Amino acid sequence: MEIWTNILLLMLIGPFMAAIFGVFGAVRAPKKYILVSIGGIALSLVCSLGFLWILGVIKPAGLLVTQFAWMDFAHSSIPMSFVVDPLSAVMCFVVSFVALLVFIFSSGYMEHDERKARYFCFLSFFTGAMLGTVVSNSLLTFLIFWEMMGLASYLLIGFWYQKPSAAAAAQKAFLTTRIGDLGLLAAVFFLYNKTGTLLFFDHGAGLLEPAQIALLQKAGLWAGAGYLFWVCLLAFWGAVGKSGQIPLHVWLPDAMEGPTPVSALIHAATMVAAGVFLMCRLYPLYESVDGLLTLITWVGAITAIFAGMIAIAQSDIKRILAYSTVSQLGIMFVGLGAGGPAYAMFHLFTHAFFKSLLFLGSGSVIHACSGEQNIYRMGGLKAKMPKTFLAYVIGAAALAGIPLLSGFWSKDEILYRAFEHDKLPFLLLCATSLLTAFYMTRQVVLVFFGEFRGTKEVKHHLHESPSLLTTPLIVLAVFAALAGLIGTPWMNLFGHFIHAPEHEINVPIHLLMMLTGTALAFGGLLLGVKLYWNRSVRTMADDPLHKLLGSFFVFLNERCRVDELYEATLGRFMDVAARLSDYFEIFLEFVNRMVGGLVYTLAWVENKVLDEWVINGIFSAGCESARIKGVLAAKFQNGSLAFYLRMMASGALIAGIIYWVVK
Amino acid sequence: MFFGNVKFDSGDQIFVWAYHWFLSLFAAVPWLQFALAVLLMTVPVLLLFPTLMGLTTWAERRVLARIQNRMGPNRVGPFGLLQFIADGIKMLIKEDIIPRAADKFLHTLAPILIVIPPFLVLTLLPVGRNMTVVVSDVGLILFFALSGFGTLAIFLAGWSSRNKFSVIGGMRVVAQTISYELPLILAALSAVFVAGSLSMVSIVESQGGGFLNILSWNVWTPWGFAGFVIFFIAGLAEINRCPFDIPEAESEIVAGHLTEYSGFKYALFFVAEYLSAFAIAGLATTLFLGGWNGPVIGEVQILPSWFWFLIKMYALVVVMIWIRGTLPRLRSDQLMSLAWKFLLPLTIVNLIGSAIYTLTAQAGPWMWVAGWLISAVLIGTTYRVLVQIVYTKDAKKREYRYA
Amino acid sequence: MTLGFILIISAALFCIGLFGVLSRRNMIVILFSIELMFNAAHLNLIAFWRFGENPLAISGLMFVLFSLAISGAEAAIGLALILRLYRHYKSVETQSITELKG
Amino acid sequence: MPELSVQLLIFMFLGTVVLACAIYAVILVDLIRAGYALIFSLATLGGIYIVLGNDFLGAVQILLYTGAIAVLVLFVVMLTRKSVDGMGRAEKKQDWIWGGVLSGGLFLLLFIGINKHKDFASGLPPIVPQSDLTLQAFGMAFTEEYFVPLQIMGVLLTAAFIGAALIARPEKKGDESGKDMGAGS
Repeated sequence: MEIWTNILLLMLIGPFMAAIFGVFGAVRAPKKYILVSIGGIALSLVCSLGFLWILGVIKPAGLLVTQFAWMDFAHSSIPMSFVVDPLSAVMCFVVSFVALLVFIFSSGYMEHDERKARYFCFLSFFTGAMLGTVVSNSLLTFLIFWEMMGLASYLLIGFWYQKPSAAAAAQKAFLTTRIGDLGLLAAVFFLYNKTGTLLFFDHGAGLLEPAQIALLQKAGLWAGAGYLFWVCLLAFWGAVGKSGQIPLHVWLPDAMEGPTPVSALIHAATMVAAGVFLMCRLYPLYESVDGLLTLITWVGAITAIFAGMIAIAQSDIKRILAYSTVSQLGIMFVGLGAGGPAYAMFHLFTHAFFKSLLFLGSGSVIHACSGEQNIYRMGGLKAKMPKTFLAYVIGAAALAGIPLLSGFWSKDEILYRAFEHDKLPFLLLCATSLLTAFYMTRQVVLVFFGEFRGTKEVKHHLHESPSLLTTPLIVLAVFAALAGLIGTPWMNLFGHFIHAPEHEINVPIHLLMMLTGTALAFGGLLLGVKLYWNRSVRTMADDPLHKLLGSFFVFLNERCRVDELYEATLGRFMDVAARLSDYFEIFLEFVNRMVGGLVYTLAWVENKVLDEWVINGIFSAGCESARIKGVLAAKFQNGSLAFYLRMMASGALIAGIIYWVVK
Repeated sequence: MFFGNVKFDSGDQIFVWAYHWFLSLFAAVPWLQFALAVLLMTVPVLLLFPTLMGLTTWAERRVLARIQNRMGPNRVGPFGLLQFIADGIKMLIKEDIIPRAADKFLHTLAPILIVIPPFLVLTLLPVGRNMTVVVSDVGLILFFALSGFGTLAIFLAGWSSRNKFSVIGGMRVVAQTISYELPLILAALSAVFVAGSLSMVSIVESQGGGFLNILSWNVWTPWGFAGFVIFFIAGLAEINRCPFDIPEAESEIVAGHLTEYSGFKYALFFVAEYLSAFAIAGLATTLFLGGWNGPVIGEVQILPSWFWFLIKMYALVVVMIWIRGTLPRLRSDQLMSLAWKFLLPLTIVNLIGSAIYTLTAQAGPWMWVAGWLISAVLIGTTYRVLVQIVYTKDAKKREYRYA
Repeated sequence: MTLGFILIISAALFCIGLFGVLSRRNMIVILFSIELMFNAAHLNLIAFWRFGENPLAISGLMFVLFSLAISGAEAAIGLALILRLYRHYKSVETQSITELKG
Repeated sequence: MPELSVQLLIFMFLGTVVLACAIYAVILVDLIRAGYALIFSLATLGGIYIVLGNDFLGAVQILLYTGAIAVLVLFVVMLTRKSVDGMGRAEKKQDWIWGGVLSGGLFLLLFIGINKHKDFASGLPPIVPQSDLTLQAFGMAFTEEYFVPLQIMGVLLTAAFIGAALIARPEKKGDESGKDMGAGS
């Protein structure tokens, strides 16, 4: 076993052991336990740095694969396998780095919560699962860790389960992502059915290697498209669910019911990006199918503009960020569809820093405002919390794409690729950039400038957060500002690191595109400043945008009524389906009953008995207790077990007789 | 020759060759031979064990009397040896009372049902070399399966009497059996691991050889010793012997399921109880004490194999009597906690220990020593830890609420 | 002894079980009857194994073993449910539990 | 005239006991008696398995039904006895007729079918299964081919028994929410 395998196991063991410690008796000493869990994550971070070093210096663009025997059956076996390539190494670093900072932040943020041991246990569990997902070399292990992430997300969204909204949000998140996971599961089955392996890389026999892809491409047509097309579509459906793309984006904004650091780690930086990661991982498959990448681009672009539009009309500080996350994930999908893994991963990389920074910053703000989340009731916090303000502004600027900050570089690349690929998604992305800059300006202005608009009590308590909360913010701010420099068009270290050498990538320095990006960012900024500067916006009616857009603003504020739409369509559909099956059942019962009557007539030939029993036996006997209703149907569903059983047995008997007669 | 190829060795095979010789006389009439074979198989079982049982009642009374500084029965026959015949006659001529409220059919059925399983079970035991009535490859499972009937019969006796004490006794029997069947079977499984067979004959044969034909007995290994003790304790509970005679605790519920029984039916319950004691003692002998393996010097077996089996079995029965004279009865909850908290974990660890031992024993002498030590340490530590966990809390303070 | 003979016994056992399910109203007896039907199926499988060519082809017997485990679980769950229902309705008759009527 | 072997005699005896006890199990009013009849019937069925040459399954059958299921049945009957004692016979005449006609019809169908089928008239095959080899085959199957199903079965049983224990647990005093459901009918 090579040394890197040990490093890998160490990286996984850190958080998982912390989670296991949390299960057994961490409640007794929560403070010590928090240190233990932070130590576990730090271990993971060190290991992931080790991987970056191995892949960057010792063995550039290498592919490290290890394999353990796992399930051996009589005729086949499923190994447990892990892979470390540049893709997963970068992702490991992002996950463990952000997780470490979030853990430190949480230790301050959750200090007064009674159940903080449980919180850290869940969070460690999540981090372990996420790292496992990233380094999986088998779709089965990938799926297992993927589901574990889903579970952790469910547990953490519903962490404050005493709030009904949190419990509902947790259920919504779990069920919605399940709808997506079903697609991924089906994709796994289909892939295994055709290839007999679930490994990504397996010395030329893995799913992502040319031999199997060629096999899959030859696998025949179904409903007008290739086998591979359907498989990839199913897997994309899984990614759509996890990454909150249209139409499964509804869970992500609701997931903000969880503690804010959780939103920062899981619902902004890492887990929701796992869908993008899955697409990047399976990119060789997608590359070899016609049309799917275009579909991904379109889904991403539509999600980006759609979520961006909703974000401008929200009043909850975290909800704005949540829709911004959905929007940015859409941009990542555009990058993947139009360019390739390097672009999507680069935006994922930078986004992880500035979005977790923004979430943690909003957590700090909420902490200071005694739990208030409505931006209409904030304002003027700049003076009270300077460190948070500084970090937040850097994060917002990075997200808005202000030049030289990290978001600018990554978004610029994607804009360029989209422009090359297709014009309409490009225009949508431009509009999204404008909106992004606009809503971030709106938020920063409403939260940090002007005068405070909340209650006096809250104002009295306003304070800068303790250093335990601000230190992670500052570290993240540094990264949010500078992380983009490793992927500038002049020196694209990141792109070269991610891509295999044969895929030489080359983003030409396209000044016009950069100027477009800059213009959009500053345009949004100026628009925001013009509308909101020195305005006292206390309610939604006061909002200048409301005056500008009228009822459309309300529509956006109500999140385009997607939930209501689902309620009205899917919910209604379920009702109708239930009713239809009800009728069908009644019909079946009726047939059964008639057949049962037939048996009776055969059995009781005497006339008198026949009369008595046809009337008594078929229509009312056996269900005396049933209330006689006017509706015929009610008589068939009389709730009497004996009656149902008799009908079943008569049916079986009739079937047997028919079988004999026909034979 | 008479003996054919059967080796004559200190009367070891005397019954076997007698059986074959007798049957060979009727070789011309197959059906008669078959019927005689069935008779020759069953009649000894039906004679030997009830006789032993009668002697045991005498022995139990004498031994208990010695323990309690009394004389015990000493009038009928030499040393009172014929006491059990007098008792039997007394039981037979006593009035048979059936309570008016009782379910008469079931009340009569119960004592009949209860004597059947012990007899069936005894036929499965290898009494001597080539002396097993029913040779089955799944003898051990059959043993436990058939002995399960006894519990049902006792429950039936308790329920059909329509007496509060009887019903409570019946319920207690069921609860007790469920708790103790698990450690019993798991302890027996450790011997199955090593022999690699569920057949009792194979288990006994796997314990042959070694120094003096003694040192290969399972009881000399750590897991075997622990398994033997656990098996014996669980067996005591299984057959409701002291100190686990909670179902018929005289001081609490008169006589439990026996309350409404008298005369010969009552005697049948006693027959069943003693026969089950023999069965459990015999099974413990088979599984852990080497069965019919006895000391061999050179080529000569000192005493016949069946004799060794009976001696070991009877020694265990005497230990049961001894325990009865020494230990007080447990409370119901103590019994449960002993079974579930103490014996069950210990048997599971014991099973692991025997697995380790079995794997290492195949790998060579040094590995064998290592396996021996590992399983000893494993089981010993578990025992110590369990004692610490389960019994230190009780030892501190006791409150007698109803004392 | 022919295969048909055993199959007829098994069919009779099954039909006795069916009779119990259809005609008794006591849920405990219905559970008994279901056990009988289960065991009729087991008897069938074992008979086919015995009359098959290869005694070492034990797929059918594995069915029996797994089915035994399932029927054990089913009995446990079923009896627990009956106990629960009895606590609710103070009755174990099927006729007294008709909540599902339309 | 069929050959009357000892085996057939034993088989017929056991079969009669099985069927008779089964009939008792479904028609007796007294549930304790019915339960005992069921247990005898199924344990005797284990005897039939042994006669058919499968000692292992026979022993398992007896162990399962006299050990585990018997205790469950008896306890549940005892615990629900209040209703059983005062009940008498709840079944009406038409219940018996329904059951009799349907199950009788099915039996007739099966009887004719089995008798018609040529393959089912064959006698016992010459190869007598050796129970030790069968047992070995079981062991191999459990550790290799059926390993995963066995594990799944273990999980299932654990879940089922924990579930059963949870369901059967007495309701807490405060938990009266389900009480008025029974009044509906």
